[in-house]
Amino acid sequence: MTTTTAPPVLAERGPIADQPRFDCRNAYVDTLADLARSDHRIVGVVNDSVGSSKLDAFKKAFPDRLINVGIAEQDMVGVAAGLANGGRIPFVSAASCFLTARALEQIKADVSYSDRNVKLCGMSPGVAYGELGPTHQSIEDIAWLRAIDNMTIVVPADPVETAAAMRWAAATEGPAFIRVSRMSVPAIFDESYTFVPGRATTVREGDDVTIISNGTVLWRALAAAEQLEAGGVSARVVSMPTVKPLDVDAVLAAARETRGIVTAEESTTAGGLGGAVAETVVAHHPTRVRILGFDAFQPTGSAGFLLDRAGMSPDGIAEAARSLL
Amino acid sequence: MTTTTAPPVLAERGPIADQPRFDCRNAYVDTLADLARSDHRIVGVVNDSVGSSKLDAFKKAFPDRLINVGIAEQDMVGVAAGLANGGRIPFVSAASCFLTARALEQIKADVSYSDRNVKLCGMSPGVAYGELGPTHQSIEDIAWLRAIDNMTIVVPADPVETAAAMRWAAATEGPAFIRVSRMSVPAIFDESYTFVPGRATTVREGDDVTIISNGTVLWRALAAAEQLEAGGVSARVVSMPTVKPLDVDAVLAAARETRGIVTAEESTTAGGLGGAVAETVVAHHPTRVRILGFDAFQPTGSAGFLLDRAGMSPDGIAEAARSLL
Amino acid sequence: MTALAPEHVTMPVLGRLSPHASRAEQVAHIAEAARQIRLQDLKLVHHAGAGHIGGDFSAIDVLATLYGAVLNVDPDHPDDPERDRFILSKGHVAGALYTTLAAFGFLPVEELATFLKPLSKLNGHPNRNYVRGVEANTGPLGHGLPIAVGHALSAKLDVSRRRTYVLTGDGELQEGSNWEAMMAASHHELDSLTVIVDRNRLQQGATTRETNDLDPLDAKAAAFGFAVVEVNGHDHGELLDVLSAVPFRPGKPTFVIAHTHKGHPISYMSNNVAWHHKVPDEAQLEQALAELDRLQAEQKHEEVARATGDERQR
Amino acid sequence: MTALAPEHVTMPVLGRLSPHASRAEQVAHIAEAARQIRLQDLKLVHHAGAGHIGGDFSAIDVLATLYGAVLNVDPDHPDDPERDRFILSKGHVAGALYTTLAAFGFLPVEELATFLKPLSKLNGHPNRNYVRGVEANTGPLGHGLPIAVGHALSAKLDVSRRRTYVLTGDGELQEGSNWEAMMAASHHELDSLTVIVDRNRLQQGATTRETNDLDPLDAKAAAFGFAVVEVNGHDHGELLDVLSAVPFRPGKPTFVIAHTHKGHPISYMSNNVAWHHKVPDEAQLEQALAELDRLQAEQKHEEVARATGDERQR
Ligand SMILES: Cc1ncc(C[n+]2csc(CCOP(=O)(O)OP(=O)(O)O)c2C)c(N)n1
Ligand SMILES: Cc1ncc(C[n+]2csc(CCOP(=O)(O)OP(=O)(O)O)c2C)c(N)n1
Ligand SMILES: [Mg+2]
Ligand SMILES: [Mg+2]
Repeated sequence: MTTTTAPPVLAERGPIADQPRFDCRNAYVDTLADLARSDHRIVGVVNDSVGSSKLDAFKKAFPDRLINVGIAEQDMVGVAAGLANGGRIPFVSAASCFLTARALEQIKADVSYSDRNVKLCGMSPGVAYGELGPTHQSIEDIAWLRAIDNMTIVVPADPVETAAAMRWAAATEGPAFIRVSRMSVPAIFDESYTFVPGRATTVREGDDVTIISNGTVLWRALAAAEQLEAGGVSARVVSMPTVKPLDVDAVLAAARETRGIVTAEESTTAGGLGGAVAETVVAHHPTRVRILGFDAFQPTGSAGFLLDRAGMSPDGIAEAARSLL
Repeated sequence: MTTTTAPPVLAERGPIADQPRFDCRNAYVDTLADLARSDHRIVGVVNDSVGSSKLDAFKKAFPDRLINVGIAEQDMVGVAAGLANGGRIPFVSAASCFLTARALEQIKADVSYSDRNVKLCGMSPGVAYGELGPTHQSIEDIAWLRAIDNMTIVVPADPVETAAAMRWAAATEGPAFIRVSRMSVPAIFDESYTFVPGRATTVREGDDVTIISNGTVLWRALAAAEQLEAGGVSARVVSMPTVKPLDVDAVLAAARETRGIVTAEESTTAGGLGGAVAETVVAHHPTRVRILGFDAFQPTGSAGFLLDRAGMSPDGIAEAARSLL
Repeated sequence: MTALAPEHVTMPVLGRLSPHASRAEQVAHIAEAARQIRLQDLKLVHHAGAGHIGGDFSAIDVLATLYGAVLNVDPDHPDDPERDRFILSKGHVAGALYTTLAAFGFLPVEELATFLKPLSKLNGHPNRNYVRGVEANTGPLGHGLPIAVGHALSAKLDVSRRRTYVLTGDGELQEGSNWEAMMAASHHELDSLTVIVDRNRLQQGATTRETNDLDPLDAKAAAFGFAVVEVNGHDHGELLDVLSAVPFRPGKPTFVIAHTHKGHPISYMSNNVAWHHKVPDEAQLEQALAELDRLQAEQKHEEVARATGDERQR
Repeated sequence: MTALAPEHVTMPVLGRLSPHASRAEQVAHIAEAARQIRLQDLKLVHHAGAGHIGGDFSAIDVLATLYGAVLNVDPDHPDDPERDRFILSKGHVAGALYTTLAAFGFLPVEELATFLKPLSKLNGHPNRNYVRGVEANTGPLGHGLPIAVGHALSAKLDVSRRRTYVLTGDGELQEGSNWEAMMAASHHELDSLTVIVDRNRLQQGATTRETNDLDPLDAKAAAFGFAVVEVNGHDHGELLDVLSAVPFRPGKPTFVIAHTHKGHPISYMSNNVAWHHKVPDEAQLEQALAELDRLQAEQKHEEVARATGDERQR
């Protein structure tokens, strides 16, 4: 299932770290408004946080179609399930920490098990709220949702992928969770990119070692690969936007064709993308995997600071890759 | 950290499947009453379900010390955190599905992150409520809690281990989660057993292949090993009551000393004990692992039926082990 | 106890009366439906060896009234977007719901014989993907009301006249999610929403009063912006009148406190917390079936007497 | 904007008056504490470039009253089992709490200079493992009240006279967990529990009325079994009188609706939802500091006038 062409946009540009950065929430709200214009079924559902989900413009354009339930996440997800019962396509926007922790049983029962056409958008996930502490850091969301049946989990890496994932979700019946990052990221994909759930993209070829990543960490993986290349190491970078279902073929190709895998994500080291990759390789082709992520509640600090500190600076990722050679 | 002596009680008896079976909830309530008699700080906290937690006797003995908050799991865990603030040691007893799904943010924030001395007892976990459907089946609880920092997760295999884990939890400051099974299981350990968190026990020696298991599936793993021995295969059975922290040494010994690992648990295949073992071996000693568990919402059926159906009958586990040779 | 088998499933399919039937005819039809549902449900629980008979029997009169004469639903078009929605929030009484759906043609009556069997579509809590007419997969308490609010919002957005009904337990109202939903319902002025509370004053382990008192429940609901109505939850006439007359206050959702007894009307079950999920044995089954028959005879007698009395008074 | 540095931390440690101080002396002490806390908090938020100044300023008078004269807590024995407990449920105003704790000796004032810095103990929501005097790690809304109920239950079990106070936002009361806890609190007759609601009628994005109306809040709390009291949440005298007189009805927990303004008393912030988590720029900082000084002068003036008036009337 893996596409093997690197996105053209990457080839022509300089170092990824030097590219301009974008807040994916803008792509999120623009796409949502666009979808809403062409499909009257689409509605937004929020828990007070209109502003932090950047939904003010959407609210202005569709005042009736942004449903604010107040600070009540359980009700928010139940209401979304009921809206879906009534034929609507709700995009639930809430800080990922509260959406997933507070409404987990509603996600399991009312959305996944009930197979409702609800799109859960986890805003400002991972350590985006770094200074606000562990209660607001949403590093567990991926592991939590991965344990639940019937839930596609998407972690887009840039604005283009965020928009593409949303368009796919709007067009596809069934439960989905999309992480919408707050931390600015460089553009990785160009407009030719098509999102296919469960499909990885090799964003950089390489055959010594593979880095599998997604979300806000993908550009860091690319920067690590640039460094590694300078040091004579050929690192493959696999973009894995869909954590569930995982692109098993892409993982096994990496396991077979390179000497080891580094996974790098803005998530816990227990049960996230790294866990999914580990479960896959031990089943079919045991390989060394270095799982980068957060292994504990994180201290105070900016998202970038915390990612670097956890070994996910470009240097840190490159070092992890080298340790596998 | 691994003890290598098989529990003596096992050696002298016939096939494990023929042994009398016990409901661990009885050991649970007896131990709780016993602890409460000697330590006035111990209290119970429940969400209406006094009977299904078998706490009627406890309630009779300590009417003031069984706090029933009503059907309100978020409040239940918050109240437990507040009781701990006031110097009490609350044992929260609730169906594991509701305790973990409904109160996950309270578990994360009020217990784990706040480092409160609260003992969470997940009653009737896994597929114990098989006929009641996925909403009542608690197959995700282990994966959910494993993603949260500062939470010891214990899945006892029999009444002796249930009691031992509770005594350890009562004596040790800090958050803990103990799964208390409803499905009857044969006794595996005798009174000489001591529970040490993070320590596995080799309950059967073997060097061809290893089965790592816990909870209601451990006796099935032992039965599988009996079968395998009859077929000339020497299977090691490692009891791993503590899913977190994992006994890394025991896992790596199995990876080094045998030809592959089967994990078998009453839990999801994504992110549970199997996931923890996979994450461990890929980091240090890549090995084949067959992860047995539930890979989807389960249909209606008794717990035994569902375990068998998911490949965790003694036959099924033995077959998985043979596939690694 | 024999295992549940096809011969234990004997209920006739009742269907709906013509909308032109008189109120008295409707009430009689609902009463007969409720009786048939109770007879069948007893056998299901007895033979399957599990179920929540207490809560079933406290809710069956409400269910029979809704499906028998109130809801705009049609078993031939179960997915009609303009249908009314009924959400059983107290999902543990799935047995009562399945039997009701079968009585009114949504579920083949024969399929009731698979209740709680391995791989059955009829597990202990309803699954909409398996059973026509089920609107939400409930079971964990406190989920139905938020879902109902979501549906009522969709109806409002669609400028549709379809209504939303949700039945909750009373113990269930201890879940805060309900109060979140009620606040949102009144804020959005969802007067097409009707919440029916099965006010049997018992929960799983004890009375609501002993556990976590809900009284004054009317004042709570009123303070959360609902128009509150109280009815005898076993009186089909009262239920029919109230449930078809909603909303009572334009712009306000309705909160119907249906006073009921768990296990009603079986003498040894009624208002007895032990029967939350106890299973009647052979003798208890026979007694319950006999009591239902005796009650029917008494009611007929009373009706005749009342009719005669009515005539005399004229 | 310069980064937060030690020179921005200038607040004196105020401590408590002797319990023999007159009410007027206590009120004056609280007023001065509140003023100092506001001055310091403004600088923290301005220089750190983040914080929730609107909610801080709406709560500071309550915080200053509790720590200044009501709570039985002692910075020298922060773990005394018999201390009163104060739980800040609206954890996003951690800046106000840290500053208050520093003003009353729980936290070295200098440490305020680390607010929101990398690896600081003072993150955007309080952590009890790092900061003496913090009773619960809050931040997600709707957690404090259940914890407070748990502590009040522990006091009841201990037959202790220690009290429990919890401060919630008003928008926060949309979380159902609060209503679960309130039901349990009144069921268990926890009259040592006092819930204070910071009733500023604004939440993150809009007014409570626009979002999900809470009114009639007094009727809601009363129906949930609380004794309800309303106070001006910026009047230190009223706050002192009410918060030290609880409980008002034996056997009932107390619900204090403290009417406040987000951003009070700064002209450009007060009652303006934009200031939920906006950061004052240099000019706004100067203006706010100046307004606080002017207000102090005016209040002194008024007091003198009142005192003079009082004398004339005699
Ligand atoms: C979230 C949740 N917690 C606990 C339960 C277990 N449970 C099933 S039924 C029940 C009692 C319900 O009482 P009530 O709502 O009064 O229903 P009824 O009396 O009509 O049976 C409980 C606690 C559950 N199903 N869901
Ligand atoms: C569970 C949860 N949902 C959402 C938020 C985000 N949030 C932080 S403050 C706030 C508004 C709070 O309003 P209110 O309780 O009225 O507090 P105040 O006006 O005093 O700031 C929101 C929605 C949160 N912290 N927790
Ligand atoms: Mg009830
Ligand atoms: Mg407010």
